[in-house]
Amino acid sequence: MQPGALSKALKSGAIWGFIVLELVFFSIAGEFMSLSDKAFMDFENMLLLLKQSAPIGIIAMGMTIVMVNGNIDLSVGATFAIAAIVLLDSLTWPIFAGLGDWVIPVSWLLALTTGVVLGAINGLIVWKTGVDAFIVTLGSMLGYRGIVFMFNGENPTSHLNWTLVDFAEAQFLGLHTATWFLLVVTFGIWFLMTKTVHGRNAYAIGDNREAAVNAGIRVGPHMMINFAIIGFLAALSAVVFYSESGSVNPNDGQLYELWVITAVVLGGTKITGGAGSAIGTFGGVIAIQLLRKGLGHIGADTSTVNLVIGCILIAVLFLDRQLNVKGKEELKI
Amino acid sequence: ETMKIGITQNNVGVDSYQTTYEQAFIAAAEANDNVETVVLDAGGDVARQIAQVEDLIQQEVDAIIIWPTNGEAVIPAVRKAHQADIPVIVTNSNIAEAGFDFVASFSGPDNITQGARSAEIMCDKFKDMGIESEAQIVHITGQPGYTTAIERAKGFEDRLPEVCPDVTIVETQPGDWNREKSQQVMEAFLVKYDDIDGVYAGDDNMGVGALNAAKAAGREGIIFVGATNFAVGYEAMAAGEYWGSIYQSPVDDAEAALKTAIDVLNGEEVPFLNYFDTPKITQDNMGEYDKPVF
Amino acid sequence: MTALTKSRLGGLVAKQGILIAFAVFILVFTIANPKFLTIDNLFSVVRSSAILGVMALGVTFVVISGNLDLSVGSMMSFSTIVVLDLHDKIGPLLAIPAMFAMTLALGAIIGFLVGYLKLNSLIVTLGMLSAIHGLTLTYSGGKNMDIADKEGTWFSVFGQGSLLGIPVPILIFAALAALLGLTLSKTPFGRKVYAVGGNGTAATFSGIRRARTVFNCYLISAACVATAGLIQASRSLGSQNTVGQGLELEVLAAVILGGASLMGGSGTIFKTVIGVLILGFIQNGLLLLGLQFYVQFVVTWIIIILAVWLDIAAKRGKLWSPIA
Amino acid sequence: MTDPVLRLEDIVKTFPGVRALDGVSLSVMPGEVHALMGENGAGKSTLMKVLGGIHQPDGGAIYMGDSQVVMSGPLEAKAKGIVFIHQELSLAEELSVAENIYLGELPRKSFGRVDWALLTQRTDAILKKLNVGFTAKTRVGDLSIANQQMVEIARALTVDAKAVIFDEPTASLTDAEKSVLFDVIADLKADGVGIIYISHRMEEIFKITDRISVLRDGQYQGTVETADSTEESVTQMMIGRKLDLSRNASHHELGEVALEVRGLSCGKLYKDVSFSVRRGEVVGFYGLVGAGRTEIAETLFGLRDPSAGTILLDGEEVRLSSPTDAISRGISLVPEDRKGQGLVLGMNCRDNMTLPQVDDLKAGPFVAEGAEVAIFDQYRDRLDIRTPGWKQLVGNLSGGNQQKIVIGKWLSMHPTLLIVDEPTRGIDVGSKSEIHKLLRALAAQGYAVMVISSEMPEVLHVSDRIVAMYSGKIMRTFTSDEVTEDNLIQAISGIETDQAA
Ligand SMILES: Nc1ncnc2c1ncn2[C@@H]1O[C@H](COP(=O)(O)OP(=O)(O)OP(=O)(O)O)[C@@H](O)[C@H]1O
Ligand SMILES: Nc1ncnc2c1ncn2[C@@H]1O[C@H](COP(=O)(O)OP(=O)(O)OP(=O)(O)O)[C@@H](O)[C@H]1O
Ligand SMILES: [Mg+2]
Ligand SMILES: [Mg+2]
Repeated sequence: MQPGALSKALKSGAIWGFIVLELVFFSIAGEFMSLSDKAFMDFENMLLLLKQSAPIGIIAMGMTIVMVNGNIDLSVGATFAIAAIVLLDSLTWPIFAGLGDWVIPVSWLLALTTGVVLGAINGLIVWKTGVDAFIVTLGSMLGYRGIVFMFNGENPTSHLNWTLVDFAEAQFLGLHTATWFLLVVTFGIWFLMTKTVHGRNAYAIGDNREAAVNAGIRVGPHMMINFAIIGFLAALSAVVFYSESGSVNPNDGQLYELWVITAVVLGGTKITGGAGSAIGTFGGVIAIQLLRKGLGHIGADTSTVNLVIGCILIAVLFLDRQLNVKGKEELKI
Repeated sequence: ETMKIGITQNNVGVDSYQTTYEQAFIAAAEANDNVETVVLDAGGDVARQIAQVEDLIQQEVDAIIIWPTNGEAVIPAVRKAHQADIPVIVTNSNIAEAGFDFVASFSGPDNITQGARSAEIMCDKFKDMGIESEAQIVHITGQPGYTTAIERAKGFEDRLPEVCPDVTIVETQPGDWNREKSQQVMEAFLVKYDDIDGVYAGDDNMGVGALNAAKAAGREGIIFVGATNFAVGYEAMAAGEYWGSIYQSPVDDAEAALKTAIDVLNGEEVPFLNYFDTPKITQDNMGEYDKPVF
Repeated sequence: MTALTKSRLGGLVAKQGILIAFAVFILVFTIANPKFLTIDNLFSVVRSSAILGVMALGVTFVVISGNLDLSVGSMMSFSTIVVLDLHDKIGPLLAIPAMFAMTLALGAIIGFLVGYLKLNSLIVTLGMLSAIHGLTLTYSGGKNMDIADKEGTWFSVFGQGSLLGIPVPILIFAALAALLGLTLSKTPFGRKVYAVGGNGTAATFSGIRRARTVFNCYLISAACVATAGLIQASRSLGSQNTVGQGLELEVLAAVILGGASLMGGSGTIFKTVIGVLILGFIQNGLLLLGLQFYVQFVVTWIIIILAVWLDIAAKRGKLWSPIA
Repeated sequence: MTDPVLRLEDIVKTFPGVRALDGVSLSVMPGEVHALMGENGAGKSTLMKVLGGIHQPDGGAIYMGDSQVVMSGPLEAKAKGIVFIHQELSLAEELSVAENIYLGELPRKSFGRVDWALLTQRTDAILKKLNVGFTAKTRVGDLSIANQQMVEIARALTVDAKAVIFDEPTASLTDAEKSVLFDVIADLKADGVGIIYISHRMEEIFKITDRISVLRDGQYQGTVETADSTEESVTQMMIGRKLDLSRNASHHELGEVALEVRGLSCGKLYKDVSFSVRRGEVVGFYGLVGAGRTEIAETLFGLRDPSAGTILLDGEEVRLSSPTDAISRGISLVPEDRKGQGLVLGMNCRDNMTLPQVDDLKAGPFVAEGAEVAIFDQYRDRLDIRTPGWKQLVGNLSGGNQQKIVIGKWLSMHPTLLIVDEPTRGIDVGSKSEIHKLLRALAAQGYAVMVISSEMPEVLHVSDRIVAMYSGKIMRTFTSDEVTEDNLIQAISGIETDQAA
């Protein structure tokens, strides 16, 4: 067991408490307000919940390690869109025509590589120029989006491959393909961050960059790897999602960065770095998806949804803080 | 037995057309005792829209109305609804042909025709003014990547050379459906081009933004043509500053979608492509139309 | 050249790296299109940057105090819609103070949550972004808001008027920049903002009321947003619900482009103004070049990173970062 | 004769406006403890940072064995067997003790996994040697500053070092931990490691070092054998003059009781504490780490709510709800942690110094900068703060000079009750005696002064009365006549068996 596991579990406790609260609320409210005869906590519905959490959730795992590292990546939405375009476009490239359905893994690989490269570019700029990651990725959020539009103008890029769709819609042991990916990625990032030297160094760098430098950790390459990881995961998210939907609009993935960051912070990661966990992020992602789903379930209209989501974000934060106060003895700062 | 109808809209709140659409839809549904609705908004996010379709299937609604965020990406989701024997009605902008098999009907405006009609309005006016041989226009499009924006631009750009071959479009830039952005774009155009005879904007919000820029710069005699006649556009027309637009009511749009869904559920025969008419409106004939409510 | 003047020059480059970046690309744009450097165009850019600029002034306080404000865009939509609606209902004279009061109330809520309850400002303001958007939609019923009598109102003066040939939005921006610049650099309050952002604990140990300082920063931010909303409403005398959407990131980009650190404790109003102008001129310059919008995206990316890079490279005296 | 493990030759290093090192040479023999001394800001830390690869020198060379080496970065220095224990804590608070000790070189298993078992085992071995009360898994952020310092020190034991640099390791240690440290140094020495030891505490220097090198204003003053020198001679090398170390025998009249504390408790931090401080009196607080002295100070400064008891200022019962409150009642606190609590590192010297009174220094609506500069100049001269000017960022000052800024900040408030918590941590001998004199002088002017210190000589030197604390309780209060080193130690150590539990 890694150090401080108990205190970490307690600190990310708020999000789980909140998830329970959401489930209870929407189940009860759903009885009165929903059209549907089906309960909110229907098993199928919960399976869907997991599946629908995947696009944001997979990226959020990458954001967790980047934020623990003391950085941020605002360009994930654009990376997501580029990877999707590469995936769908390359399915139709003449050079792959002879491959038959074997083009699918090739296209996947291409898309994932693109994600890694885009992420690594961000990381390289952060490393070499020393410009804050916020600015670098705010810039590439725009720049990468420009690249998206270069592919196909304003038009969507589409290629519906039913083999791919069937794979993406398949269920294995009851769970959807997307869910499996989400779970595997969550486990992978959890493993990376708690068990490996790379992960522990990520905490050290985010916590005290100077100390990490003094201790001889190669901070620059380390951060670049993490940016490559989030690029990879943004692309993986695109691969999983667009295999099913088969068409990408140049605007897709917009605002994903905000949702992803929200999920990560709700899950207990510090925006200043040094603390956070994949499990907490998983909770944050589920909480957001539950909220969206639940509000739809009880039939709230758009302005209400906006209002409620906003207030609830703040409420979770408040709850979290209340759970974490150490009591009266605390220093009042 | 009440009908449960679910709708997933594109991006409510992005402009007043969509918001008015949502309200008109809710109002129309409430006026009908046989109908109950679940109103969802995808916020422009295709993933969220697909999730919403899945949720509606899971909730076992009787029919699903979808205003696609992406006419192709939603096809697999629509297929799922189809497989679950839930009829799907597409509203406002159509889905791609590959999905037609899974859809009961489409109801909405024809954006390509709208663009073409705007070109005709513009051309006719130039002919009146006698400048059809040398007129230069600038084009302000909607948010890049939106089907409506793409289709209107396409309709306009294809039709204009047919009716007015000598009119040139000197530059096209997006105004993002946003009056302010459009005003900035127009300000730059005015600095850059000394001779601008016409402006075509993808909707009246942007058209009025461009108009504001021209007024502030003291440039007169520019012909402004838009689409989706908003109240601001209508007023500017009444003031003689804005030439014409396309009359398109979100209320009609919403009511048509609901009616189509009800018809389908009642087993009535509906045409597959159910366009509602969107006529030209200019300073000349505006008296025939009420001021838009949005 | 003596070593002394050389080092002084070096010092200047180090201090004003961003200013030099600014000058360089003004030069480039002017060569590319001579119309770029005309009075008309300059006025037009500064005038349309004024709205973003006024908001950036307020956000500068928030950022220096070590927090973020992502709600300014949707709050600006709110104040624009409200003042337009009230204009016809109670007249501009009452509408303006009423709108300011409502916007300040929103600012106070955020200030309370972040300052006194010490909640994470990123999430609080992200939440408020959404909540205020919902509020605006509810308030307006989702409809565009337009003043009925556009010709007959003096309300247009804030956005469209001019004084001595200078557009009023520019005057408002300049006056506010001067006022807030002095507040930040010269007054005790400004000093406290830096201290709280630089090291909140040490500030508390020095008897500074941290919560109150943060609260006041959000009030200032809200007041700036209200002013921006006023200019916006007055400029077009009508508005969409989404008029400010997405501006929060542009505003933040301007502030950070100006050299404020997201960690808090550093930045100045002067530099924010430069940041705002850089953004405004980039947008305008690229439009004048007539590049495709997506090429503009890419070029903007490159310029932003180059500008910030130059700025910090000048400060550290080395081009490449010393990070191993 | 053996070769030196390490030789620095003619090192030059300048910062904007400061020539921090001006041709410094130094050599360290295997098995030697080499002291590096000098006033605050003399350039000791800078020299070590050059050696540790953190700064690149502008001139000069570093030799290890026969060959010249270039320390391009900390990684390089570490690879060459140089371990650097920093003056300022350099720890990741969220991580465990073990991870911090092995920061940058966590043991690996397959798939890049951390070998937790090996890590814990190694760490436990080190911690056992250090005889500390925490475990490998404790979060570093939960440790006291002294214990965090011990974690830093533990790093010296992780590798086969050729040379170990200790930059003021004892500044926040108490005697018990100090003696552990000295054992560690003795072990390293026996293994033939070269040790550079920086400290301002003379008694340590003479106890453990073999040779002493002295810097003054970035210039090398020479190296002497410890055995051949005296405190006076070294001090003279450091400051260029003789130092008067005698206590100001200012036996002035004591005034009214300024502060009285009755039965004050704060949860488990301290219980039922009563004492009083009169105007003109210096009361020393002495105890082990965790005795609760800092918490009492924080309570008196409005930073903690007491759970019971009363505080009286000038005979009037008060509730102190915030530092603002406390300051307005004439209380000043020089906090224990200068970086975290005392200073805004990114702010300049002047602004830091006047921060608590910025509201009172006004010319119209603006801060009266002239008055601020005057205050800064006054305390710079009085405390001998070495900085190129008030515009220098505090973060760029040497550790000792930073501490002086904090002291100046609170002295300039002219408090009625001045509380100083470890006031001379990291301060050189010359300035230290100045500060002691200053504290006595303030008392003579009628201030009430509370001095919290873990240095017995300091407490004995400045106090009129000494409060001895143990584990949140006051064990005994001594007057200066009755106190001896022995009875003081006895009072603060409570009952031995308690600690074992
Ligand atoms: N990064 C820096 N930028 C500018 N000046 C610096 C920097 N680091 C150190 N200095 C200056 O160099 C001089 C030497 O500082 P250094 O930290 O080496 O002193 P020191 O001998 O370790 O003092 P102390 O005993 O107080 O720790 C000081 O005047 C200090 O202000
Ligand atoms: N061995 C320890 N391990 C972990 N925490 C400790 C330990 N000893 C003390 N602490 C905590 O560290 C803090 C330091 O105690 P405190 O500051 O009261 O001591 P002090 O008497 O002021 O001593 P000093 O000023 O010498 O550090 C206390 O909050 C205490 O709970
Ligand atoms: Mg030092
Ligand atoms: Mg203490």
